[in-house]
Amino acid sequence: MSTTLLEPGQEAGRNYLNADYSIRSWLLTTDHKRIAILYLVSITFLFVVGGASAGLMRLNLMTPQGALTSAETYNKLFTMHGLIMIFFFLIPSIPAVLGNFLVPMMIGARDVAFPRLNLLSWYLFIAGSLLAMVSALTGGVDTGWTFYTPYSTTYSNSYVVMMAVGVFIAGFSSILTGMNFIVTIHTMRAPGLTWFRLPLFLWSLYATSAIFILGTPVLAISILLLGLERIFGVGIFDPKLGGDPLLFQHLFWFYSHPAVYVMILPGMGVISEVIPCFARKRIFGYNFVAFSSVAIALIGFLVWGHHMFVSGQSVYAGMVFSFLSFLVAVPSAIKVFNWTATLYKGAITYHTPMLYAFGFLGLFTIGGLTGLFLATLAVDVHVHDTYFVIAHFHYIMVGGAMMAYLGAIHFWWPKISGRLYPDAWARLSAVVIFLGFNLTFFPQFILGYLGMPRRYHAYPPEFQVLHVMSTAGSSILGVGYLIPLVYLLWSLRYGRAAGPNPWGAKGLEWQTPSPPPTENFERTPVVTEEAYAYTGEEASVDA
Amino acid sequence: MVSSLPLFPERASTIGADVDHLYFFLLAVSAVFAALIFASVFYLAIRYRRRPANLRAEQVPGSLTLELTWSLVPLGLMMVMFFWGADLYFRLARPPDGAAEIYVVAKQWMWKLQHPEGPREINELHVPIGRPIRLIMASEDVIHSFYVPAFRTKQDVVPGRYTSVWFQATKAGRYRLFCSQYCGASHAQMTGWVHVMQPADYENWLSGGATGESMPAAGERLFQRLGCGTCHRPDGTGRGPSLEGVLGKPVLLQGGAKVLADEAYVRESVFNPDARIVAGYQAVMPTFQGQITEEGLLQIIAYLKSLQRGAQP
Amino acid sequence: MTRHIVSPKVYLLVFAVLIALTAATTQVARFDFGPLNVVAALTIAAIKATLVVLFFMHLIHSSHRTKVVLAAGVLWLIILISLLLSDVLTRGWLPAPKAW
Amino acid sequence: MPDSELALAHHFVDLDQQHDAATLGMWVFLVTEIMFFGGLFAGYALYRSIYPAAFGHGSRLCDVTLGAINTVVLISSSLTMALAVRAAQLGLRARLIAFLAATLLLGSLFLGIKFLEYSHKFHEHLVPGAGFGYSGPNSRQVQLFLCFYFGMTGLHALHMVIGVGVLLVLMVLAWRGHITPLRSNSVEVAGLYWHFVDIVWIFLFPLLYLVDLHK
Repeated sequence: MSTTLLEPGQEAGRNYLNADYSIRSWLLTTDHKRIAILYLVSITFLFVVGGASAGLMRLNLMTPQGALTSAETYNKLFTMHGLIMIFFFLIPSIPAVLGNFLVPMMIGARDVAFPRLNLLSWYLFIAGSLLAMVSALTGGVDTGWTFYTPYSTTYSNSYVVMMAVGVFIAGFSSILTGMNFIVTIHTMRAPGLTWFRLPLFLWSLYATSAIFILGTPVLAISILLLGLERIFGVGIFDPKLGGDPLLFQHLFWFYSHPAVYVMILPGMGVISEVIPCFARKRIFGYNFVAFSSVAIALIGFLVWGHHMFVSGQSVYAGMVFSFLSFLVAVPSAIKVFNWTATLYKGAITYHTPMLYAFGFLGLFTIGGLTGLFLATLAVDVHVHDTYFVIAHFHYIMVGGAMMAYLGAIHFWWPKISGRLYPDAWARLSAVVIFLGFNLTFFPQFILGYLGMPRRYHAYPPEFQVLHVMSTAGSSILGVGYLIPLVYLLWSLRYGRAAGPNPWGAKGLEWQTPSPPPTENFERTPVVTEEAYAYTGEEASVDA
Repeated sequence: MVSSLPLFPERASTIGADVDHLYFFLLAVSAVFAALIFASVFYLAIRYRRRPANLRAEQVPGSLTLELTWSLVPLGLMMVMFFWGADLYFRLARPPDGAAEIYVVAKQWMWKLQHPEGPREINELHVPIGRPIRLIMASEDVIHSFYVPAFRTKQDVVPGRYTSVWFQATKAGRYRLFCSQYCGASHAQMTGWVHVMQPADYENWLSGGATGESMPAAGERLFQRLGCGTCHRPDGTGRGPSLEGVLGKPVLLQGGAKVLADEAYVRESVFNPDARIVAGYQAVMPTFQGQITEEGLLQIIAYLKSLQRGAQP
Repeated sequence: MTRHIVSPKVYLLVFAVLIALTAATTQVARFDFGPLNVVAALTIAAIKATLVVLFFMHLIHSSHRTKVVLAAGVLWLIILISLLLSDVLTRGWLPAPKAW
Repeated sequence: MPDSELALAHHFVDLDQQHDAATLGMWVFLVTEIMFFGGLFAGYALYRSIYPAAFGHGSRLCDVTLGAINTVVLISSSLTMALAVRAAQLGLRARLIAFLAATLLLGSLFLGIKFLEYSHKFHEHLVPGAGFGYSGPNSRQVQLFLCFYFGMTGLHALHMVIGVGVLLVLMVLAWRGHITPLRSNSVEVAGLYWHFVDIVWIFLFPLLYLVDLHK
């Protein structure tokens, strides 16, 4: 691992980073690559805030009586952790950072279809997160990220409306991103780049954008109705005035379940890019993996009722939603099997992105299988709203989406920054994160079936040992996440120069210099071969 | 002080065994598939790692049969999970006939339980072994959820309507009761105990303690105080229909519709009387929203049920 | 792609039909068909909406892709409302025990 | 610099690609609008199926004639908008400005009538919230109907106001001659938006005004 500075001659020529150093050129940019960097910086900060609130929660749960924080503070912490991590980190993470950076480059275009709307999307995101942070700092919200009525509309006396407006605005940020990607992928592909030669990362982003377009507006209207109900008390969700609290749950989950597919689908897209590259193999069953992304996005809209099996929803509706929830599991299974089959007869190297991909395969499998427990009506009655659910969705979101996000950052970092990071440190942090994660969340499956309810700031003493294990795991996980922050920033200054294609990967984005010029391609490239057309002996940086 | 490390919850209800068997089936299927994937990933990652003897990857064509097998086999297994879970859920949702009824009122951060025979309890519930118990639950403010892990049952208590859950205890002992739907500041303190007792002990407990007035009696007293009897005369000649023997039977409405008179119908008729008008009567009844507490309405319902069996309270 | 220029006569014809349908839906509502009233009102409104989309918004001359996008929007609205109503309308169906 | 160079944004390959992107972008935006209004329609459907009688009483509080007039006004504004788009594509500047003005006028007329209806309901204390004074049966459910009445027509009126603003901008652009046959995407896209807002009203009119005319 050389730490010599870049020789002056080697400094990359004019590129999107050194094109203009003024603040104004960054804050008013319409270059999709710079907007991606703006998103990268803002969501990293928000991840630290969300992670800190999780750390405090875990520390509070070290003792059965929850001695660290009061009940109100704990309720505000878990609400903050949920809201920040979902709306302000996970949903924008891969689409807004890597999607913005890579979609135009992967299809041979100079920029997304509506560059100005892309910048507006970032400003809406910043406005939304500022509102969320202000409402947190001035008093916090204690309704949970789900805002269930009538507590959120009538009984909670915290800054619900300010936070709701923040989430409302951030919703439009993802609508604009979704619009941009759909139009870009439809109308701006390079000649020769047919739909079935598209990288699978773009298939997954296309499916994610469909969810943004079809789902986010319903979240916007339910948050709007929540605000109106809380301000005017007119009875839309208030049972004393004839309203039905379940209407809010239906409208909320209509978006919020597809939102979990928004968080995992881009991650799946990343894994479909990383595994073929480091196994030097064409993806196994390209069509099946591509259509699985679309199938997950579409069927994902039919299953939201499995969040409401015990909430007073009718028995028959519960059966319909349970059946459909099992259908949505099939495409995910197809993807996992296809990734595993891609490894067969490969020439596999264990670079960091590949380690994150292996981690994803294992943890996403556990997450997906435990999802079946929650789709099974009778078992969900017992484990609903317990730590079993917490463990399930953390295995998907942290074990799956977060691992894929880190894998993606490490895979495309040379292209984004033009520098290579120290691979030994990177592999170490991947292993630390994997171990810390499992120690944190596996005990929670056991806690869940034991009956430990979620959102409890104090709990019966018999659950203490499992909670202490989980807290220990969370501190290891916290440290694991800090290490990449250090060496990636370090690599900006001292990292070795990465050539155009350090991993020997296929894809148009690797045919540009690293970091790429502002216009990506001098001439629009022409695509002649399939996606992942690996011959098997492409050389990688340290081959 | 590390008290204990339980890894599996106690089981104290008839349905609990069935739920656990389904849980073990799910665990088994998951373990098999997880092992299959972990093993194949490990093997392939090590067997086909890049090393001098294996510098070149060999491209492999896709295979439709493989794709179909690993879609249809999981789908088949999942259908087994679905039907097994749905059948159990249907049994969970439908209490057996002749279940003893206990009334539960949830309010921000406590459980108030009333036995028809009279005893009232806060955060405690005494029930006998061997008899199906049906809880009829109402909430005074936000959504709560009645959750007894040992019985493997859970049901949200939604304000504005009645929800019910049933169980039949099989093992004497003391089991934890949780509120599992977030309901505000002291959500974590809204817990309690379910005491399952032998039938004899239960009878002693029932008659022993200061039971106070039975629910039908309290219901009748409230019925008279609110002047319900002036319109709802037993012979049906008043401005309101007779309530003798109404509960549990279908009622003919204006416009020819028929609806079953259950607790929800009584609640709607008291809080929102104009919604459904009985055939042959006018919509003159004022709403009692805000004048009757949740407990009061449950007492009136118990009283109306006692008119059923003709047994004077 | 040449932009299709529609003659004003087509627009005026569609306009007339729309006005007629508005009058029709107002008249139909005056009779009591019970639940059929909602069906009639929504069908007429759907016909009017289709006319506006096909002619005023040029969907007839638009690409296949645009038609799929619009169809997806309408279908998702139907998914939201139908699955929501599937819960609401079947809440009371559970066979109550014949306890009393 | 020929007009086509002026029209082409830097990141597009040619004008057709730019036109495709603009129209597809607007249609995708209209899908988000369908789902945005869809949440309100879903709530309406739920409460109408639970409280049919109350929605009948509530609907009779709305003035059907004003509603019908508004529907005719909005449909005619759709006609003039369609003609405006045609004029823009043919480069007939005077006719474009005339039709844009007509659409603007009809849109403002619609908002005027809407304002009339709202003030009428204010005077009769029919606005949900503290000052609600409806004495008839099912008053709480009628208030719920009026919530959806004000929610849906209010959101629709907000979209009308945005539409009127867009029309003003287009008239200024047309006046200054910026809109030529090759650069008429903006008018075409505004047309799509305007027709969509008209379609929303086509559904709102029967659902809010014609629920129970036969009693």
